[in-house]
Amino acid sequence: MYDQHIIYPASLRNTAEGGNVTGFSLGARLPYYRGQPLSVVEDVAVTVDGNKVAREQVRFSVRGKTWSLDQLEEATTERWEFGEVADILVAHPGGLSTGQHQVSVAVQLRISYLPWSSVTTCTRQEALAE
Amino acid sequence: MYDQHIIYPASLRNTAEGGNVTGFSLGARLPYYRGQPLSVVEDVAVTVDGNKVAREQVRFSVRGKTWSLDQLEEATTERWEFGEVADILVAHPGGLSTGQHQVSVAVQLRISYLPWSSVTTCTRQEALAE
Amino acid sequence: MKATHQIKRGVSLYSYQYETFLRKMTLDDCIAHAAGLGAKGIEVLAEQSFTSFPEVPQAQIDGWFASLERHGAYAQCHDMFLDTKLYKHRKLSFDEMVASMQRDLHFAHKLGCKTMRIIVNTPPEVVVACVPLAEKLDIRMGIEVHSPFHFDHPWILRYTELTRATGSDHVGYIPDMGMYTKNYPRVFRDRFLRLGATPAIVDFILEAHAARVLTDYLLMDIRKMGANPVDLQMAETTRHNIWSNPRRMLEFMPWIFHIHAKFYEIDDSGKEPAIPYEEIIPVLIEGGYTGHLSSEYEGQRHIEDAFEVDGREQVRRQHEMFKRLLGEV
Amino acid sequence: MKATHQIKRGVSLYSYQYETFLRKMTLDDCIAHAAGLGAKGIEVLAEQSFTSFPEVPQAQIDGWFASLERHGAYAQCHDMFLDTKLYKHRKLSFDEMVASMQRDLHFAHKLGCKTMRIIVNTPPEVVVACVPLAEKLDIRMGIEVHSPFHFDHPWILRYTELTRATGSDHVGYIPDMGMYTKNYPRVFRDRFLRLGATPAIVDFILEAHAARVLTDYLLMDIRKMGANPVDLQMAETTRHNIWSNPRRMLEFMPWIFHIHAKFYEIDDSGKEPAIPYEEIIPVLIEGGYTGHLSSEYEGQRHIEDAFEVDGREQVRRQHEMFKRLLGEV
Ligand SMILES: [Mn+2]
Ligand SMILES: [Mn+2]
Repeated sequence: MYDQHIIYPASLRNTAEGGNVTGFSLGARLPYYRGQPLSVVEDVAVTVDGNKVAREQVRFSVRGKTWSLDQLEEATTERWEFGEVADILVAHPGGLSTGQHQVSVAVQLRISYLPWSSVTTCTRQEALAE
Repeated sequence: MYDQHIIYPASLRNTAEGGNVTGFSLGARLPYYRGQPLSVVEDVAVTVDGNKVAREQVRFSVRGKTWSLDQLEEATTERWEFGEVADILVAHPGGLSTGQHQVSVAVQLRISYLPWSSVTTCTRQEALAE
Repeated sequence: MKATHQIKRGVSLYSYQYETFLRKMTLDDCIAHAAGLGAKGIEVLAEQSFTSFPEVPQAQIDGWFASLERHGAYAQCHDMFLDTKLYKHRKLSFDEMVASMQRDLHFAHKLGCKTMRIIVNTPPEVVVACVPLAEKLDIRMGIEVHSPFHFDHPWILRYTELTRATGSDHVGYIPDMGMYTKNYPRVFRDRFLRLGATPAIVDFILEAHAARVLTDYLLMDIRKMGANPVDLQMAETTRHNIWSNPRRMLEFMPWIFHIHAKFYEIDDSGKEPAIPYEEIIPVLIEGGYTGHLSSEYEGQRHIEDAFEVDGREQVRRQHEMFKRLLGEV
Repeated sequence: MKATHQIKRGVSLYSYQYETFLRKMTLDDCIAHAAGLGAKGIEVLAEQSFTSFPEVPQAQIDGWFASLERHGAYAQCHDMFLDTKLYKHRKLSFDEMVASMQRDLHFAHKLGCKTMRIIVNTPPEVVVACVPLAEKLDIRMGIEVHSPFHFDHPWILRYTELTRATGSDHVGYIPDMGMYTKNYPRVFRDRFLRLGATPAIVDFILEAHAARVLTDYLLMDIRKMGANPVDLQMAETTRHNIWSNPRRMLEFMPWIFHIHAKFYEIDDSGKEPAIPYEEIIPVLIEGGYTGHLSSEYEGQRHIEDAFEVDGREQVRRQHEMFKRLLGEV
């Protein structure tokens, strides 16, 4: 559910540290009908232009705090709220080229009352915002 | 069920036609609690000393009639009765050497009220009867 | 204690399948053993006790009646099957299913059976089409309500809707007590352990069955525990061996013609560890059941790899239990 | 026709989830819309309508009460969830589950809710441990009997056994009408077709659902027909969207505190094609149900890929249907 709404429109942009473009980021919303503790987020798999980003390269940030995907799984008292746009940060020296990119985000959730871990995928063409 | 009783004990013997040893045969019983039409027998897979016999090399014979495994699947009005020992004939020029052989027979049945086709396997050490 | 009910005892020759398969018991031996326990009502599977079904040689039919007479027993139930998958590439048509079922009604009649078990995968429409013949032959047909089905299962709801609409008292139910699997059968557990199930996962499955956890949840949990294929196979059996409420029989009692007294094991204390007959029989008495408790021993396939199968002793033990629970002793 | 019953109407804000997610509706908008339909009893999912649960900022609590008052509505039901899988490598312990459920009871009380929905995977022992607090806070807790569970499911049988043993009138059931899926939901069917399901296999699945065929049989049949992964996914939904007998509610009516009026679509004729409310509501009236029919629109996820979602219109239509079936018009 909410597949098409995971990637927040027009949110793809390069990120810089100390003047150097060190990666890119995009907004993402939880594909579920209510907020969840971060620890149930088992994966946020990012693929850009067909290239799967290594898990270790991905960071999740919300309300000023940032976690690696492994740290996310320990964050039992923090939340990804319903409809809240989190930042998905990808370490990628030099960032992305300007223009259109095919971005795919697959969110895997460990929902307690479901007898499976749901994986919801959103794939969009997004232009790199200036 | 009846796994261990599929292969009829001490029934492994070479078969000859016109004085030439052309194969071997063994007795086999239906691994089920009641007789079945032959057409539900989807496979009688024979393996001797680790060598799987090709489906086309196997013949099934009961009460004087003989079928290939493909013909068996069309025989809707013939039966393999409960506890009845059928002959499984394998074309194998020169037959088997005397002495012990590891023989394995796997019977696959299409039982109408089961939501799967059951495969029952029997593996025995059998000496070639003189 | 004087019996305050009219429940009768019988045996399905299914219980002696292993001995019959190995040619240790003949049809006559089976009937003799059952009758010797006071279980006079005989239930028969044609494809187990006869050959060339449905064209069974007259000699075998004559032998059947001779044995019944010799041992003071009587024909009670014919177990009908429906070979919907007779043909590899198509299912039987509606007309073929009706013809097949009518063939079985005539055969049941030939054997002198008063009831016929309808295998549960028989479509209700086929059963309805056979009601006139059942009434003509005076045979009461009952769908076997067999786990994972139960009286409130949608398949059985539809069966009830269509059959009750006929207004006939010759169509009803033959419940199999396997749908009252209160405790996971020990003989299942032990066989899976012999096959290589992981002890810690086996215990987890037993706890889940006792807690009535949904099979789908159980499968997810044990996969996370590193379940092997045997563990998964054992967990899957919880889907097909359900617990449900024996008191649900009360609403359907007027149309319960016969009962499959399924059992996997009667232990040395004379109890069936998995199926609570001490809870089931009082419900049957309360509901005024007048049919048979027909022993259906099915432990063979769970112990044959490691133990001597003794259908006679198991059936004997079950009838000792029945005599006690029915107040015959 | 004068209403001869005391059934009330309400809305679960779950029905407006899509608009809430896209920030098209605020909490106040949701309460206003429901109240405007005469559906005064509001059901709320804390993690949908508030943030930082369970430490919801007081401003949001105050906003909740302000909206209720502004629109003449009242708090009816808090939907409790149990995060048994909060931790990756272990389940919540018994004490942690009890603490979690008591946290929800206090939160329900803070919101002024009179009933609390217990998510179905909550172990009955945990519920029993919370009965004293529920009585103290005067909140009636009901396990959501949600497909594939039903009143005669072993999990619910055990729940009934343990909760009735408490003798409390504060623990019971909140049945979700999704267990009365009489006809396969069209919105499911159409979405699977859009996803690439094979039309001939889709028709086969619809016939199997109508005939109440066991899911395991259906899966085997369609595999032989060459089913693709989408076909298999569609067939699997028949396991989780069951038909069962609405009249089974009658036996449990004294302990049915609230009802999830699940629906996937109200068509242009004002009917729910999959769930027969015209059969369900007469049973509720017959049984003397006095609680709420709480709209739980769940069609969004089945149409969002191809259609505009309009929760408000769907909820409005359902209440038009309820008014008709409840004799309010
Ligand atoms: Mn049975
Ligand atoms: Mn619900």
